[in-house]
Amino acid sequence: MGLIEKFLHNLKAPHWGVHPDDHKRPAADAPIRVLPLPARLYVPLQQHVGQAARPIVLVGQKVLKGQLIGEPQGRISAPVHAPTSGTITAIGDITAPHASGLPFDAITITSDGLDQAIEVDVPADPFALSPTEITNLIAAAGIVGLGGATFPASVKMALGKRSEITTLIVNGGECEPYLSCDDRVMRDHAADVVDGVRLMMYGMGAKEALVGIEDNKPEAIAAMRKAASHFPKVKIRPVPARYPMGSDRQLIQTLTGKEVPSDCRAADVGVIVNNVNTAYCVHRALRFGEPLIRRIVTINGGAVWQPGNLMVPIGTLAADLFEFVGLKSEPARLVMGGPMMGTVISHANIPVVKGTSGFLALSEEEIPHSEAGPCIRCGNCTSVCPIGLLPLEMAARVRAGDLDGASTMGLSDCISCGCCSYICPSHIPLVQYFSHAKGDLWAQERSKLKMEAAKKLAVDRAARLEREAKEKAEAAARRKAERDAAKAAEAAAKAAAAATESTATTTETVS
Amino acid sequence: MSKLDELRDRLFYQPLSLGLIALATSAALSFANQSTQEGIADAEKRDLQTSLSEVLPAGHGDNDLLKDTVTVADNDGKEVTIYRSRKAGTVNGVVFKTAARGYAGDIVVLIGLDEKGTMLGARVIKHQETPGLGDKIEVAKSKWIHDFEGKSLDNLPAEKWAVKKDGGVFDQFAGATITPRAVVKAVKQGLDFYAGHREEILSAPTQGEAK
Amino acid sequence: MIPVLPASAPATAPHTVTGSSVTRIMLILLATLVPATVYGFWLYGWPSIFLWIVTVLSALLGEAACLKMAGRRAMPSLLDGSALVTGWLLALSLPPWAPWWIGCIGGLFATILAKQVFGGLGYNLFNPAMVARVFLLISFPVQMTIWIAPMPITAPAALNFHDGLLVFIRGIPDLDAVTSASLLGFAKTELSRGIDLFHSLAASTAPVTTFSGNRTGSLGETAALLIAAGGLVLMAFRIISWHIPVAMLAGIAIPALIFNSIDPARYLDVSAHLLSGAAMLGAFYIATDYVTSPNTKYGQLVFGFGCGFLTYVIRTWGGYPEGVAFAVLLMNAVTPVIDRYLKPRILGRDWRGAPLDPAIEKAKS
Amino acid sequence: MLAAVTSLTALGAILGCGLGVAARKFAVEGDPLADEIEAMMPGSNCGQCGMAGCSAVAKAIAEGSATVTICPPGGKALATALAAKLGISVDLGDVVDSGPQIAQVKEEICIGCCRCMKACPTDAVVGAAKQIHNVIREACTGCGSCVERCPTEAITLRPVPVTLQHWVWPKPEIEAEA
Amino acid sequence: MNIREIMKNGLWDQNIVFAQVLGMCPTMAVTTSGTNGLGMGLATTAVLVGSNMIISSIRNFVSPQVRIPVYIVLIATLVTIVDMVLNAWMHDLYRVLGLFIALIVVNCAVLGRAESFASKSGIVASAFDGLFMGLGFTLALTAIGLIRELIGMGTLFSQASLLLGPKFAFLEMTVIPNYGGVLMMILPPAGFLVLGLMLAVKRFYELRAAAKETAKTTASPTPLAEGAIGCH
Repeated sequence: MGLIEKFLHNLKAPHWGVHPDDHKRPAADAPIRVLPLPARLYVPLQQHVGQAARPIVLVGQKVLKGQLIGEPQGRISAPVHAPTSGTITAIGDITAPHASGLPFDAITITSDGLDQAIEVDVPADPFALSPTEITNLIAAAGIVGLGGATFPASVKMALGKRSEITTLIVNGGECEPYLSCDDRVMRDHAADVVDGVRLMMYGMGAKEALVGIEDNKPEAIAAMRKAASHFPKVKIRPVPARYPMGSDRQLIQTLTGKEVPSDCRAADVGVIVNNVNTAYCVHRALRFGEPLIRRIVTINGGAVWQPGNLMVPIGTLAADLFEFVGLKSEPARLVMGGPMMGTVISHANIPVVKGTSGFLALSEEEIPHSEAGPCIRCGNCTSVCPIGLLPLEMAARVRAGDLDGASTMGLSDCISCGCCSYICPSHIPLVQYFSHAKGDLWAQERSKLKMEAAKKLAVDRAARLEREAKEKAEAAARRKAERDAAKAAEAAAKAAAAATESTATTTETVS
Repeated sequence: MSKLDELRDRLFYQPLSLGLIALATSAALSFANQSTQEGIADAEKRDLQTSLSEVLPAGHGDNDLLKDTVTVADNDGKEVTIYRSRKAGTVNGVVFKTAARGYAGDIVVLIGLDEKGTMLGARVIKHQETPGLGDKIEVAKSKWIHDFEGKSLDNLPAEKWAVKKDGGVFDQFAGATITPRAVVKAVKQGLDFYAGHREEILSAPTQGEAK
Repeated sequence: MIPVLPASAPATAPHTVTGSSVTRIMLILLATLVPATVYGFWLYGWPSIFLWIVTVLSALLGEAACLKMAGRRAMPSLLDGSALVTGWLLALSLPPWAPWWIGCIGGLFATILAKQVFGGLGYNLFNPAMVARVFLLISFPVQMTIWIAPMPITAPAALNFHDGLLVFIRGIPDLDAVTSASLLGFAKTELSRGIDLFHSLAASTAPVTTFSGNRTGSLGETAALLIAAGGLVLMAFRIISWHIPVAMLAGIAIPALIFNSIDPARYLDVSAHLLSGAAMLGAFYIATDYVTSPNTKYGQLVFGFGCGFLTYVIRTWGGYPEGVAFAVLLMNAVTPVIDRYLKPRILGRDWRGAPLDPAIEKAKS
Repeated sequence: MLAAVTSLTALGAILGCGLGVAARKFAVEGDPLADEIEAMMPGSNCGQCGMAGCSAVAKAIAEGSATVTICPPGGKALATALAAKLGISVDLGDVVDSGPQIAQVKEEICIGCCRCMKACPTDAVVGAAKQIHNVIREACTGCGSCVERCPTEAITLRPVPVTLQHWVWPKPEIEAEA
Repeated sequence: MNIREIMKNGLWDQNIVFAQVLGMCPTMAVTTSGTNGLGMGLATTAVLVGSNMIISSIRNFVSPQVRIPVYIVLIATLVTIVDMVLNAWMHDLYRVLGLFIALIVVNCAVLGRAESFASKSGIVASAFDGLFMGLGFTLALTAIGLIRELIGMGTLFSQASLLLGPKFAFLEMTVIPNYGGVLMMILPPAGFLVLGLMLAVKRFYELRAAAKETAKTTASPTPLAEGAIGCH
């Protein structure tokens, strides 16, 4: 690029965000490889936002590929399907792909090697179905947002239908360095992605679809343009490559100029964002009846021999993936997701879930080592924050324990993109401060709710005790009254009897 | 005690007590004022006399300077109080204040002249110059102010009434030129004033004790 | 092969490196100061070199002593280069032939009382170099206002190493022979005598504003253009943004332009103001100090303009001929206020922090 | 002189009058602080503090006769909040805080005597005579009233288990700050 | 409260300047030299003793509603009378102290003692409280003044003979001859600077004392432990 061009390019680029070294190639240029079927798969029941699925299989039961093994519970949830055929050998704990390293429930399937699929009915022409039927099929296929948010796709579509969506934004931003699973699906399956986009548009009643692709993926842009050339409603829109362009609020603003109000969802401004891989899965589900049981996962990092993208069944352990691509050296850090927002995992016995975009095995040179120093108030974090927050001020408040102060500065608006931590010359773990504060505030909120509930219970109990005491007293009084009445009646009877005797005589006498 | 407590909460008690205290204190103050008035006046008179005598050589006059004053308007119409020193009834010296703008506010100089207009002495009596830099004009800090003694408009031409940097005869201080310049200017102004109103000053009848 | 890593506290994202660090920032900053400093050395000879060395070493010593007292490891904090920067900037703002103890006291004061007492790097409210300079100026007005006419080190009349050392330790022997006045000081003195600028600047002894910078002043004043060039390099490296320097120079230039056009006999012109004194050093290196300037772009514009405007006010109507140090310190004091009120707008919220109206956003297309 | 004395005396009298009236007019009644503090207390009236219910404790804290660390179920979090409310600094080093706790019934020991059930201020223990009791996690405040009542020591307090949903990122520790 | 405790409070624990940080106006204004600090301190002590005694003696008759104006009027009167008396009959001393005396009225420490001690205590205790609070104030002002004077002008107790009489001329000394002076030190900002540093020193000393105290209490079982080690 010439100097002037570069200058103009800089001028046009958004004023937020950072531009980390993307490390995407050569992994992005290698075609997708299919992972040989692993012997065991660990399918977690909670692979989505919302309530975990409920297992509907028993240990020892045989299942077929695509068979429902966990059904959704509650309003926001998603089903889980068997990624291959085999036997259920366990239902229990496995380490979650989460920074805490805590376990969660998963169904273990020992593969029978046949990979035999269950019979399904495939609609001849999905566009002949009603939008609601499309949504139901997507829900049944267990499709969730594959960009990492893992919000159930059907719930999102239903939400969109309620608030008159005009635009479907398809997120091909993939701004995280190292990752290329979105790039790859657009290059290799452009027509399928476009088909999925059209199906989603139809399902939610959107008038147009904008596919935002960062301009550092020219091949993907070209492939998608070609695939979408017959469909004028599907527009391919290159966007400047800048982290975090793949964040929905940023992408919406760049593509439509709309800002999502901080207390609203994207749907409230008539927009819904879905990932390109989600679109691909929608296509697979509606055209082939294949539920979400496999996905493209990027394996990358300095410690990897053959970085690239793999088509992987859900539930495969990261260890199997690393074994397949081979490791050059002992990795210094294992990360699930991209390097900017991904979570570090303490070991590789962690299953691929629906939201896993990649695993990184980073070498010693690639990871930060510096100790955190004092803040020099350089303001870099402020200038890169895509939300317009003041990370240094918020972190100072969190450090001082003033969580309320941090909240009033907009802690809840923070998207944890990591730009501030990345740019900080003092290497202050700003995002960790914010994650800590958000978690702590949430815990406080929860304990407050619990305290209120407990207070109500205590009041109810006091009322109950009082009522019981009163009832007891009443009962006692009643019994006493009854007894008295009985006694009185008895006495009366006696008296009456006596009287009768006498009256009888009198009556007799009277009569 | 409990009766006092009860009393203290009554509404009339507060104005009464505060009023009594005010009465007592103001009475004490007026008593103190009356008994010290004379002493204070004496002391202040002594103070003025002391500073006046500093700019006149000892035994220059034999009268009470404070009782022989004359007020003359200068060229700007401002009244200047002049104290006259007499020897055997004849005026042989005058003392008055003159001022010029220094580095930070006015510098007031008290100057003493003989009847011919030759400097007998000068003292800076009020200034706000930077301590350590411009305060060398104080007699306590430096002997510089004595340079004026014996000089007059006759024995020093007008252009020489300046600091050395401006071609005059008076020293400036390192780092501070404005302050000595202002003092020289003030003294020169005083001499000019005396030269212009000499007859008036010497012949006017005394106006008695300065207020 | 299943790699198993030790389970400890989770490392936090991001897991990738920038290469940016405090040390790197400070080193680039120092590198851009080198040309101006070397040019100053050439103009003022050995005494200025000694003064520079003593000032920088004192600043480092003060920092190290405080860190030791606080029970911290001195090395990592010393290596961040911030004390070096403080000492260096202070040295650039001193009269080049000031005696050794000026540099010594200044350096120690800057790092101990202006920085470490507040809690060290990142916690000081005021720019340490300028606090030290103001302290020196008020405490030792004589030594701090003796300026030397430039005499290139290669000139035959220049002092050799030995004589330079003597001047540095014992003071300047023949003061009147070498002293000169800085342009701002000269103009101010002459104006106070009632001589207007036309006459005073036309006089043969008057210092002139030349772009080569060959004139009386501190190291940072004479080399104003080299300083500005260094500042541009800093901008290119994105170590400083343009906001503060441009706003500060505008803050000086705009009133200078107005008053100079009203009465050129009483008010110096724009170029004299911009190239004299510490205007350039202040705009590019002093006011842009991260710790003591606002964090947001809007805040930086206000801050910079305030620095410039106050500088002009102090130079023109104040008690001292040069006002950059005072102006920067005054604006440092209001930095927290600026930061409090000039915040960036949060995405999805209006300027007051209330969420935007979804209906309006929805209507946009 | 007389004028000065008289005027000063009159001024004193007038001001004294004004102050006396003002003191009556702006007299503060009641204690809103106690109510605010009561709202912060757990409200289960468990009695572990030795006082008669949470409102009594709140009054005592507002008056200063009880310390902010008096409430065991409130723990360190409540003590910190109360200290902030009252604007006092408190050394919380002595407060034993094992974090939030809940009661747990050891099923193999429980004899189903129902004593704990009756003691629970929030009705968090469910069960029937001669049946193994159970604790409803959401309702238990961890006050420990039941623990003392259990004749077989089948009820114990244990920290609320950390789950994936409850885990919170630890606060970063910066070495340079120490 | 015994006199010992009153003394300790006044001189150190609740020192007006170093612990309560009251009376900052006179502290900053007059501590340019040791002599000035001493003079101001002594004048304040006199007023403190007087005001404490008067207020203590009328404490039962003053209702709480009007107590503040009563105290202020009394203190102001006392100060004014002292001012007049000094001016009339001790004029030389007045020329040194005159400037400071009016400042005593605005010294909130005087009102503070009236409110917090004299209004609740007996006359004798109040007199001693005034005395030791005043002496503590004197001590602090003199110390600050001496430091500022030493660094600022290189002298100690200059002009002490004017304040205390010619017999005290021996106090006046020039520590550093031909000293150029650090001008900043005799300007108001340095008052804050020196006060701040002295507060830090006091705090440092107290923290160290507290640390020693805790070390002593926790260290008491160590001989046993050492003995146990010796057994090995």
